[in-house]
This record gives sequence, C-alpha cells and structure tokens, in this order.
Amino acid sequence: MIDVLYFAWVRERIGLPRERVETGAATVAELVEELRAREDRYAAAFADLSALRVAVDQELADFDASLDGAREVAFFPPMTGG
Amino acid sequence: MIDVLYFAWVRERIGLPRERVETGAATVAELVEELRAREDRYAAAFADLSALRVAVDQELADFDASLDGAREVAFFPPMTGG
Amino acid sequence: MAVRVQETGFDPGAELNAFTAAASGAGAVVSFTGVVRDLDTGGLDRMEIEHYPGMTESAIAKIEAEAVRRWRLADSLVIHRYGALAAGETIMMVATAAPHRADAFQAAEFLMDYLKSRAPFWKKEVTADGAAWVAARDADEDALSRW
Amino acid sequence: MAVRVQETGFDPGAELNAFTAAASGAGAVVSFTGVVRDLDTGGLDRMEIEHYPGMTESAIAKIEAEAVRRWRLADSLVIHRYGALAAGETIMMVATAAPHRADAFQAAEFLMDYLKSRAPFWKKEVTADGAAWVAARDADEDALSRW
Repeated sequence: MIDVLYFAWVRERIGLPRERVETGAATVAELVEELRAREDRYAAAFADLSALRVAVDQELADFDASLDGAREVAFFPPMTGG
Repeated sequence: MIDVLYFAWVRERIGLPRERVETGAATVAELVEELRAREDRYAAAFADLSALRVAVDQELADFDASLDGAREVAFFPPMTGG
Repeated sequence: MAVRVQETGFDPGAELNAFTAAASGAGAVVSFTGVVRDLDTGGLDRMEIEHYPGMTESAIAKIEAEAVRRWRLADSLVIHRYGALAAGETIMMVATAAPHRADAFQAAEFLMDYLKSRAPFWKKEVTADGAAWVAARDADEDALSRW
Repeated sequence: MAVRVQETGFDPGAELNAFTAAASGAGAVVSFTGVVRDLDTGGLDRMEIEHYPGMTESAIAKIEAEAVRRWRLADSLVIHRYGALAAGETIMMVATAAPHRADAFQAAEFLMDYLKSRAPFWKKEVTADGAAWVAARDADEDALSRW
C-alpha cells in the first residue's frame, strides 16, 4: 500500500487529492502504467509524462526511481513558486 | 577665479574644505602643479595623484581635463559609499 | 535560517526590520518581495496558490541549507504564502544577511531561482471567465543552470 | 526614481512598504540595506560619513537614470545618510521594482556597485584610539567592470 498524491491540474483531472493504492510496482514508471490502465481520467492525467514531475517520500525523483520502501508518491506539474 | 574643494583626507591634509583660487591653469594637472608649489601641506596632499580623484563642476574628470569655463574643482580620495 | 509557509498575510517591512535587527554583525541585507500582479489584460479576481504540506517546508529548508553552504551568510529567511490572494498582495519574501553585499545578493537570487522551480507551489489565476494554472516558464528552469 | 541624501535616520521597513505600495504593477521588489558594522576587533565608536553636497545627489540621479535605461524597472529608490552613525545603524538603502525579478535584482546590484565607487561619499571609522579613513577596496572597483 502506498499513498499517492496529486496536485494542481493533475489533481483536477483525476478528481481527488490523494488515495491509497495497492500496488506491486517496483518503480514510479510501473505505478504510472497501473494507474493509466484504471480509467480514462488517469490516462488523461498521465498522457504526457514530460509535463509531469514526481516526488517519492517528498523528494523530487525520476520516473525510473524505485518504490522499494516508499510510503508516498506525488505527481504534479512543474512547480511555479516564488 | 575657481572654487577648489577638498574632501576626506585631502581636506584634512590641506586643512580646509574649500577655497577660491586665482589661477590661469588650463587643465586640472596645471592647477595641481600650482597648488603643489604653494606649501608643504599641498605638496603632501598631492604627492600621489593615483590615490586621488577629481571632479570638475561636480562631474568626475581626468587630471588632463580642461578648466575652460569651470567654476568648481574638487579633489578627493576614491569614494567609499554604500 | 528560517522557513515560514503560511496562509495568512505578513508585513514585509516589519519582517525586514526584525530580520536585520537579529542578523547582528551583517553589513548587508538583501530582500526580495513577490507581489501578485494583475493580468496584462486586467481582471484578475484572485490568485490561488496550492502547495504540498510537509514537502514544501523541507524543500525550502534544503534550498536554504545549500545557500548557507555556498555563501558566507549571517542569516536567511523565506516566507511563502498559499491560499487565495488578490492583486497587490504580497505572495512571498526572501531575505539574506551577510558581511558583504555580493554574498547577500547572490544567495537571495539563488534562493529565488530555486523557489521558482523547485519548491512545490502551483499558482492558478482566477478571472470572471474561468481559471488557468500558471505555466512554468522555460526562463525559470534555465535560471537554475547558472548555479 | 527618487534620491534622498540625509543626515537623519530612516526606517528601512517603512520605506520598503511605501516603495512597494507605490510601484503598482511590479511583481518583484528588491531591497538592499547597508548597516554599520563594528570593527572585526570591536571598539567602533562611530562611523563618520562625509559627502559632496550637490554632486552626491546628481551623481546618484545619473546612476539611477542609467539603471532605468538598462533594465525594465517600475521604480527605484536610493536613500543614503551622512554624518555620524553608530554600529548597527542603517547607512543606506536601495530599492528596485520591476515586472520580473531578474531586472529588479540586476538593477539593485548595479546601483550598489556604482554607489560604492562613484557616489561621492567617504567613510571614516572612529575608535577610542583614533580615526581612520576607510580605504576603497579593489574588489569594489573591479565590480564595475561587469556592467
């Protein structure tokens, strides 16, 4: 079980800010494939990975990052702070 | 007649902040030569021109600048504002 | 070093004075204040800032620690708001204090560049006609390459 | 654009807030505040700042006009004190406001670099043992070459 968080337009497309996901995915990319296969709204949110950023346990990560021991994965567009 | 102003340690060495000088000097450098010839305190103040800056009518200038029409010449060390 | 992520407004002038007073021995204090701008076409109803609680604070703390490692700083401060803000409201503030001005300036610019692209905030502009997420600017991403 | 050369103290925070409020439409405000530092060895009684009345104001106005020419600025402010100041007192302040942060930062650094070496101020440090004029730093002169 892993907590998956969505922010900004990713959250809006998927329609919820966070959910617990039962997954055997070894990497972020595998988790994305599982989510994409669920429903159209997930497929829409994850259509273009180059427009997305990911954090594993609140640290920026790559899509090929391992989920071994991870408790929380977040997906969001490029940040616009400041 | 020209107003000659001195600032910081130049003022302290010469012993006054400003004076009116009767001069026929065509350039700042000629004015410096005239002042140097006056007294030791002037010679001391103008001993090393590389340590001095000059302004003619309140604009930074070079020692070879013309005094044609000038009303005010100021001598001072490199500035330390900010 | 301090990080404050908050929904409530703050007074940049009062923050600057308190920061300067606390950074004893620093001759140079630089501040950056970010203010909500109206759209070029006008009509901004509000800007909504979303953030990632927990990661926001730790990401900014890491950015500040990196600034302290790179430059000789007496102190640094980051305040960033989230929630709904109107045009003219202060979004955020960075302040740096250092013995010399070059360190204070560079550290403040570094903090700003990283906050823009590496702190988990997202801005949405809301008008009477609808809402649009602010897109990340290539120039902001490019700005990181100089550090 | 404003220049104030004065003997009396001022409140940097209040100045920053007033400047920001007046620079409507600017998203980015940068400030620099210079504070009198004690000597490394301690014991500074006061710093005395001498200036060249008339030229000071016109030299700073020229520096500001050059900044406005080079960067897209909404507004700029320079306040610089003269006379006797104690350690911890604010000597001077620069503020810049711009639509984008890079302009605000660069213009503020430019103004500071020029104020350091091209505005007619001279600092003298006074201790119980005597007084010494602050020497210009080569680094300050070198800083001008980047603009």
